[in-house]
Amino acid sequence: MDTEDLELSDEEEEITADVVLKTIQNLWQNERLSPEILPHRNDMVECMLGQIQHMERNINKLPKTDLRASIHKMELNRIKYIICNYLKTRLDKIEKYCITIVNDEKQRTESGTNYLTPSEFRYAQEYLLSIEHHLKETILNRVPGNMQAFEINKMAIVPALQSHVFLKANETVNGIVLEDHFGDQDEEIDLEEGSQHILQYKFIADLVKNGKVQLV
Amino acid sequence: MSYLSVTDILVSNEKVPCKFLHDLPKLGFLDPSCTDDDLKAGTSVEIPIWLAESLSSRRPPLVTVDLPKVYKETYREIFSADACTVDLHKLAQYFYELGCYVAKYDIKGEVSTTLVNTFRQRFKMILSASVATDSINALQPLSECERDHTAAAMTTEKALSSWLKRGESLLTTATMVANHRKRKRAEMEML
Amino acid sequence: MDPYEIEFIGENRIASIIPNFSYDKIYLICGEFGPFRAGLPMNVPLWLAVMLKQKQKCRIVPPDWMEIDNLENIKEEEKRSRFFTKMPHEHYMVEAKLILGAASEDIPNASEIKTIIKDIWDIRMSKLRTSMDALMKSGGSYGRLDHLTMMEINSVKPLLPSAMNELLKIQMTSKKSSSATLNSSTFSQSGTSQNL
Amino acid sequence: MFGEKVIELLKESERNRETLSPFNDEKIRQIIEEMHILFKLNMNDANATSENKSLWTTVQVRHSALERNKRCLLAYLYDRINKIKTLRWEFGSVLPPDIRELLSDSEYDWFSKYSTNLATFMRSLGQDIGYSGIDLTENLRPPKSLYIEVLCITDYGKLELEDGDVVMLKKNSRHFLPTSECQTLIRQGILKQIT
Repeated sequence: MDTEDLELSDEEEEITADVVLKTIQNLWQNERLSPEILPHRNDMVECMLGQIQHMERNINKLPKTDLRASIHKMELNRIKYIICNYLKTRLDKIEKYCITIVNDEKQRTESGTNYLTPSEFRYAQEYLLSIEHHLKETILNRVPGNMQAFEINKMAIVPALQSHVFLKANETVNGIVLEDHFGDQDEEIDLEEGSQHILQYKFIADLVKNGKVQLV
Repeated sequence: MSYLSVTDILVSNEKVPCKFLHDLPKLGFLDPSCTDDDLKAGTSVEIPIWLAESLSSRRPPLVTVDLPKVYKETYREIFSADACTVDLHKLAQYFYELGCYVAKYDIKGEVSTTLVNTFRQRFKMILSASVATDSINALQPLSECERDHTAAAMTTEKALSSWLKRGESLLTTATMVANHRKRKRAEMEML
Repeated sequence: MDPYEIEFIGENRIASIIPNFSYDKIYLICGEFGPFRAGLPMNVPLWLAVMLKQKQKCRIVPPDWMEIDNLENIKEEEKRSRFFTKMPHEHYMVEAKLILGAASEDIPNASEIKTIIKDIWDIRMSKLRTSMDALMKSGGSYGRLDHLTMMEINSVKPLLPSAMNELLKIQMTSKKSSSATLNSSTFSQSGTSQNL
Repeated sequence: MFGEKVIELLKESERNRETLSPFNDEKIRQIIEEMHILFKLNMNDANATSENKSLWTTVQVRHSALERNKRCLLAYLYDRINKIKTLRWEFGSVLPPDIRELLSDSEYDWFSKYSTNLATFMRSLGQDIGYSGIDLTENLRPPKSLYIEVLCITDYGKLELEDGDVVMLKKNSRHFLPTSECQTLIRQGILKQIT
């Protein structure tokens, strides 16, 4: 029972299943620990789903009590857990920050740097509409005329990018500026490879996205 | 703070002393001791901070906001002497949150310093309450948000010690399902 | 995250086993393992080692670090040092708990080892509490935490980051407003860092 | 004082963070009624400001109170929305009647919409590569073993397993089942894991 080498797309190099799995594990961990939603990696998820499918077909050919079948099933359960939890974590953020995310995403879609998959985006828009409808029906349409507006900007919940997170540096990055909110006491730190820190997410958000640090 | 936050709404319902700068016809009821229909300029009344904020931010302002006593100098001195001896639950359960609202009416910025230092000093109370064997007593003097931090830390602590003790985590009934079951059982017993 | 999720991540580590059966190589998504030769040591992921052990298909070989003298040294070093010392690896506690839980008969001096590891853990946990308090007192906006393992970092969540967030929120909301009213600032807290 | 009824409403939510209380239709109706009264008073007084200038301040105070009431009502509803979402994830798309009763009609409509939207989303997962979707309400805990021993808490009936076997779930019966096929029943409180 062999895991095939995978092709992501024509231009990209072939990568092996274990690399895809490691990538997904890191994506999952970062998504769990970052306050904002991160750019989707549907390519990786679909690639792994393909692997699972392939593996499941092969397991079915084995006798039920075969030790190998249990081992493969266990591994598949582990991978399914990561994928489900990853997608669910994204869904939770999409719901919580729905107004902000839908707004940001509209702009990102124009520049082709979208963070959501098409079905996540559809989900976010539907979700927002359903909330708006419910609030209007129960409250807004029944209150006095000058109070009826659905004030979308007031209602928006913004991810707390200033919140503190733990990270481990995957490679050395020098000169991270920890801006002091009051301007006069900025501090500069270096993240040496393997070192660990707790600091505000906003200072290292880009490094999470380009893989130079890992949230822990 | 989020528009939809229930906690923030409850915090902003806390009252602060205000002095009205203009007559308010027909709003005499804002002052419980007033028997008149109208509220006269110069009256001092305690009103919720959400209302005080909105009235003091009008141009011209309709009220001046005074600091509640726990943020005044006498108390600030107590806090700076030893913040850990104060029973914040009794004194001001939303000490920090309300403090953030009223700090802007303290032009010297001393309220802000008191809030910051008090939180820093009292952090060790949260730490010890989260591992205390007598958690009821340890929790008692903590303010609402300090209690929330402690409760969260206790949850972590519990999860960790049960992980250290147990082999495997059992799958369990979902929280809401379990709680509604419990509530239903309690209701049945009352009948 | 809860401890079982950290354990889940730690279970990807490679462990050494001696199978009591023979089999061809097995091609998992996370890599290929085997061939299995009865009586010969080989490497598999920790989760698989535990699974095979539960099915009584192998013995688990204790990792090099899981040895009394070595652990005594680590413990002494940890007691002596003001800082956190480097542990055998990122998931030492997960590995210890899983192996000692599932295969204590395969580990010489298992119960002493268990005790020493628990001692080390307790020393580090109490150090961690002291460091958190020091961090909050000294600035509470940045800290460096080398050599803390993922399970240890997880044990201060959400308390430490949320207290730091709370402190920042208090500083920002109470300061922003008063400095808007008055241009001078009496603010004297520095954002100085704290080494854990 | 202004806005006190609505605070009672929110305190009620805050007290029961882990359960959903019945939708308080009556109180909401009263609060909205009050808002209309304040609004009418304001309309009248706004028209009278030419004679009595200080009425303007009164109008402004009432306006703040109206805004406050609106915010509180929306927060009450939004707090419930979050709990209703949890119901979908924990009980599934069909609510037991005693839970269904706690929701207003509009909330129940919202629940159904949420449920449909979620189902559409889950079906779309992996569609491009021939998947029929992924159920995200499963695989919620890190997997530990393939089979677990469970105790049945209520009479449930037949459960057909993927391999075609059928087990009869009767109150107090014990079973050894594939974890992946009984985790949902455990979450719904029908089965209990005992090993």
